[in-house]
Amino acid sequence: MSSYTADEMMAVAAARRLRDGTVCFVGIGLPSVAANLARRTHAPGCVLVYESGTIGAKPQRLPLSIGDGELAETADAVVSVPEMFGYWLQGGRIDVGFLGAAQIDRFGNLNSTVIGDYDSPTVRLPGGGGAPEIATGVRDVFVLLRHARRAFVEQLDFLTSVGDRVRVVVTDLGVLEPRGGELTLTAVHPSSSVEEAREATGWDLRVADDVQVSDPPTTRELLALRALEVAA
Amino acid sequence: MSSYTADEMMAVAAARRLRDGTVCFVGIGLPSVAANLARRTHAPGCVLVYESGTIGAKPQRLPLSIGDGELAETADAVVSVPEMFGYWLQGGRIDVGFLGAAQIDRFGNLNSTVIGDYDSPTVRLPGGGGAPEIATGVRDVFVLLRHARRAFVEQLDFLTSVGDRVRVVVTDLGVLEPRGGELTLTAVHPSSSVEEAREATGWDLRVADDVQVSDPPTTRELLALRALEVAA
Amino acid sequence: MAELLTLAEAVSQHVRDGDVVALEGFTHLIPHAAGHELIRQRRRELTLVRMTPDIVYDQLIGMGCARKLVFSWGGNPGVGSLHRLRDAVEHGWPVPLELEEHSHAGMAAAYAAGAANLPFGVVRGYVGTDLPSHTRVRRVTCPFTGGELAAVAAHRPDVGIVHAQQADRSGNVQLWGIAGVQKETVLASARSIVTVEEIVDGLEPRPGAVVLPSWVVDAVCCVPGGARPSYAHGYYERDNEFYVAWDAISRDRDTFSEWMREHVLAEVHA
Amino acid sequence: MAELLTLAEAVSQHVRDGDVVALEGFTHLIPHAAGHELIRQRRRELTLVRMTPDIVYDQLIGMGCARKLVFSWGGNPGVGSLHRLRDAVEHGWPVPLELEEHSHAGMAAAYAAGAANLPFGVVRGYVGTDLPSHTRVRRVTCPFTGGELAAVAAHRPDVGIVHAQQADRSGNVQLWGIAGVQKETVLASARSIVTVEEIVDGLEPRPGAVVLPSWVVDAVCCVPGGARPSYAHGYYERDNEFYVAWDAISRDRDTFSEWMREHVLAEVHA
Repeated sequence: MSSYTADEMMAVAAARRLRDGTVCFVGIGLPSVAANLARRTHAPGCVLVYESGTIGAKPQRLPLSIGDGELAETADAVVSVPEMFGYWLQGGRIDVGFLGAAQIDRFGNLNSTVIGDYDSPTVRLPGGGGAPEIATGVRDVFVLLRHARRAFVEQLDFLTSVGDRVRVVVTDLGVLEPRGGELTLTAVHPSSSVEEAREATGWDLRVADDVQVSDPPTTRELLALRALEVAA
Repeated sequence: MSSYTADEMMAVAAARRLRDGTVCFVGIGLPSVAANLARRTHAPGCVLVYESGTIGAKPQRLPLSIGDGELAETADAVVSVPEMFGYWLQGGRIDVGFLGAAQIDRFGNLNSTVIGDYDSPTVRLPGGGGAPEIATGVRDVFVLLRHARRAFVEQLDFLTSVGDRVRVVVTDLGVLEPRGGELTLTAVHPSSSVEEAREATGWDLRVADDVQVSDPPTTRELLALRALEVAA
Repeated sequence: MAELLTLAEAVSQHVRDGDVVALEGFTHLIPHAAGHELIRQRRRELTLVRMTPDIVYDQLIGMGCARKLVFSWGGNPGVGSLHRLRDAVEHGWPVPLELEEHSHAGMAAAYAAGAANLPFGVVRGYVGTDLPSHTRVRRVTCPFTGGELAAVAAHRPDVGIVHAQQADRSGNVQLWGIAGVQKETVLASARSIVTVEEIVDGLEPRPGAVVLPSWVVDAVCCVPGGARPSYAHGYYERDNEFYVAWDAISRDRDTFSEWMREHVLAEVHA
Repeated sequence: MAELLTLAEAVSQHVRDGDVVALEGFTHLIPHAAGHELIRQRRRELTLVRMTPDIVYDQLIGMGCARKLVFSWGGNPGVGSLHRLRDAVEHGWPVPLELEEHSHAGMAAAYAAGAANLPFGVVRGYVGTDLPSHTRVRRVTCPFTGGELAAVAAHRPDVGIVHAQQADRSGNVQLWGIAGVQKETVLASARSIVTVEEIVDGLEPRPGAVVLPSWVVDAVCCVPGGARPSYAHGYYERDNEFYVAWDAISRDRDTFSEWMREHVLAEVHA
């Protein structure tokens, strides 16, 4: 049980930060894994809200899309998309929102729109979706992003979502938190190092004096995580 | 069957003006009687929309309030009140809206707010409710109002709803329609006369050259009307 | 998470003198019992908000609980005037009542804006009427078309109070039938109280149901019959005779006061 | 009143070259069959509107039906990029594609404004991002608080197209499960087409159902499986394998064109 992947470490590190009873705005992929893992371990009262309109969804397996039928079937309520973004997200009722991105800067600002110039892009990304409003509508933004120099950049190609409410960035190498207005490495995962994180960051990464080493996933966490994945 | 009340004549005269398939925004009282009568006689496809949110209600008995449970049970859809006023009324989907009032002027403007001065009123009326938006949101406004000098006034004490879309005013004495921008008597009911209508109007009432006499309620109309009332 | 409280506890904990309080219910599920508890606890100087103030607001006003009414239609549906409302407006009895008057569309948009955490709602309306000079409505210009529309300030009551058919033991609420503006009222308010017909083990999904998760409600109180004399779809019918009877009860100050003493103030609520 | 038409008739009667067309479906009930009919009838110069353009929009774009895309998230959910969308934006193949890009909240507010016959919707958002310089969003000032908010122009498509589970013989439509912005799409559009899984004798009320009365719909077409490879709650599941397979099919222009010829253009629709 002691071996685990970098993705598993990311999911576990993110899940641990969700307190019981937290209302989470969840997207598909790692955020959904993390939030569902939290519900199955230390935070059974964690409330999952998917932007497709399902409030209080309790999926048994990991949904493959935010509009998975099981989300509607197990939800406390299903609302329209305009209501979800108006009354629920903009209404200020969500505690934590998860975001990913193609690029992040030292202030937590995110780009999920385009690489290169907007009008003649190198890579046209899918776009902001719900991210711009998640970034300003929830109390705390959690970013999940694999650490790489092309992702952790000095200058975004496009600012899709503002970083004001980013409280933590969990990567496959460690954990960054805003300290004095700038993302600072506050923990590294057991398989990584401060040096590796610095190398994978496109700016001169600040490191906290008290930088921690993340606890590796426990057996309970890994069992719960793999049970989720097997079901899916 | 030849005897009938003035209210019955009003309801019948209003009902006759509803074509089959018309979507009507209906309030309680005479408008509800007229619309339900139309559904039971010449216009079975008339769609009743009540401001409480019930769309396509098909009550067997006359509802006593716009929120009557039977309206919800027989409706095609029940929507929230914000949706009713936003997507349906303001959305421009309603053909005919019925209005009553305490006062009307020659332009079809209506007062349902106050008699006397607003700040120290002689009579504080219930207020506009849905009327201001019905007056501007539907294609055609039908006004139902008993004819009296205190109601048909030279000058409103308060303008609650604008008269631009008033197409007909049905009273217990006759029918008024806008001609050249001013409400003009176009028909009198059999039991009434042009003179009586003039007497009961607080301004110098124009009378159409071709003023008609309303057909009295038919036996079929009266039977349907009384069946509705008995059920209620 | 909603706490399960008695109605007396909920009103005592959540409603203060001077609060802006919306007890909503559009012809259905009108929270009469909660209004009576406000009267028994002698709340004063309230700003009462409601699209369609009817009997329970007449009672609150007649008992001197309110200093201001924000509304769009104040009458006894199918019967006539609210005599206590009229007496307060026309003669200042028992205390003067300030009015802020809207149309239904304006009130609905104001609640919806409040629920969506927007400072104002936009409606086509009010134009050409005398309402704007007597209410809180301003003009807003469409930045695309240049067209002028009416803006209403969002409703953000201190306390929203509604009645529903059911809650579960965790405080999740479900109501069905005509749903009015109850969802918006709860979501627009800083605090909320929901009275329910019954507490059930689980909420069964129903056509047309509105669900309010426990985490957007502050207090849930089990008050069977809490909407009477209005109705609760699936539980009891509207007491139409009482609406008619209220006309005579409320017409005279002494008759009204005596009736309230006997039927509301004397009532001891669990 | 909605007419019961074949899909070919409905598209032929209601969709013209150059129209603004919204085929909506938020992860569920995506009107694939209707999109294929647009392709078969070789509609050109369309402005395509959708919050979450995915495979069917990739197909429409790759087949040269669109000159502009109005959207908030364009990807293959859980898989990656839309290669035909990227090819059109990055290389102008087969024709250049103009983008008008929003956030989900902005798109949802724009549909809701359109449905409510308002010229604009108001959202908190867009502030501080690079979106405003690349899209149709303006500032609006709250006339009460002086606060600045974002205004989005209402969506008023020429044609709104959605898929639902059922219609009755009069053309009343019912859909359930995740309802997305389908109601708003139909109500905001000048004309509307609804494809359905089946025509039933009567619509049975269901929890969470959205009902569109016949008189707000122009054409109803019975197209069983019309949402495949997306899903229809209660009818069939999402074909997740096809979403994955689409990545390879769409990556190459020739492979894509061949697949479309074989699977869409060759298909004769009733």
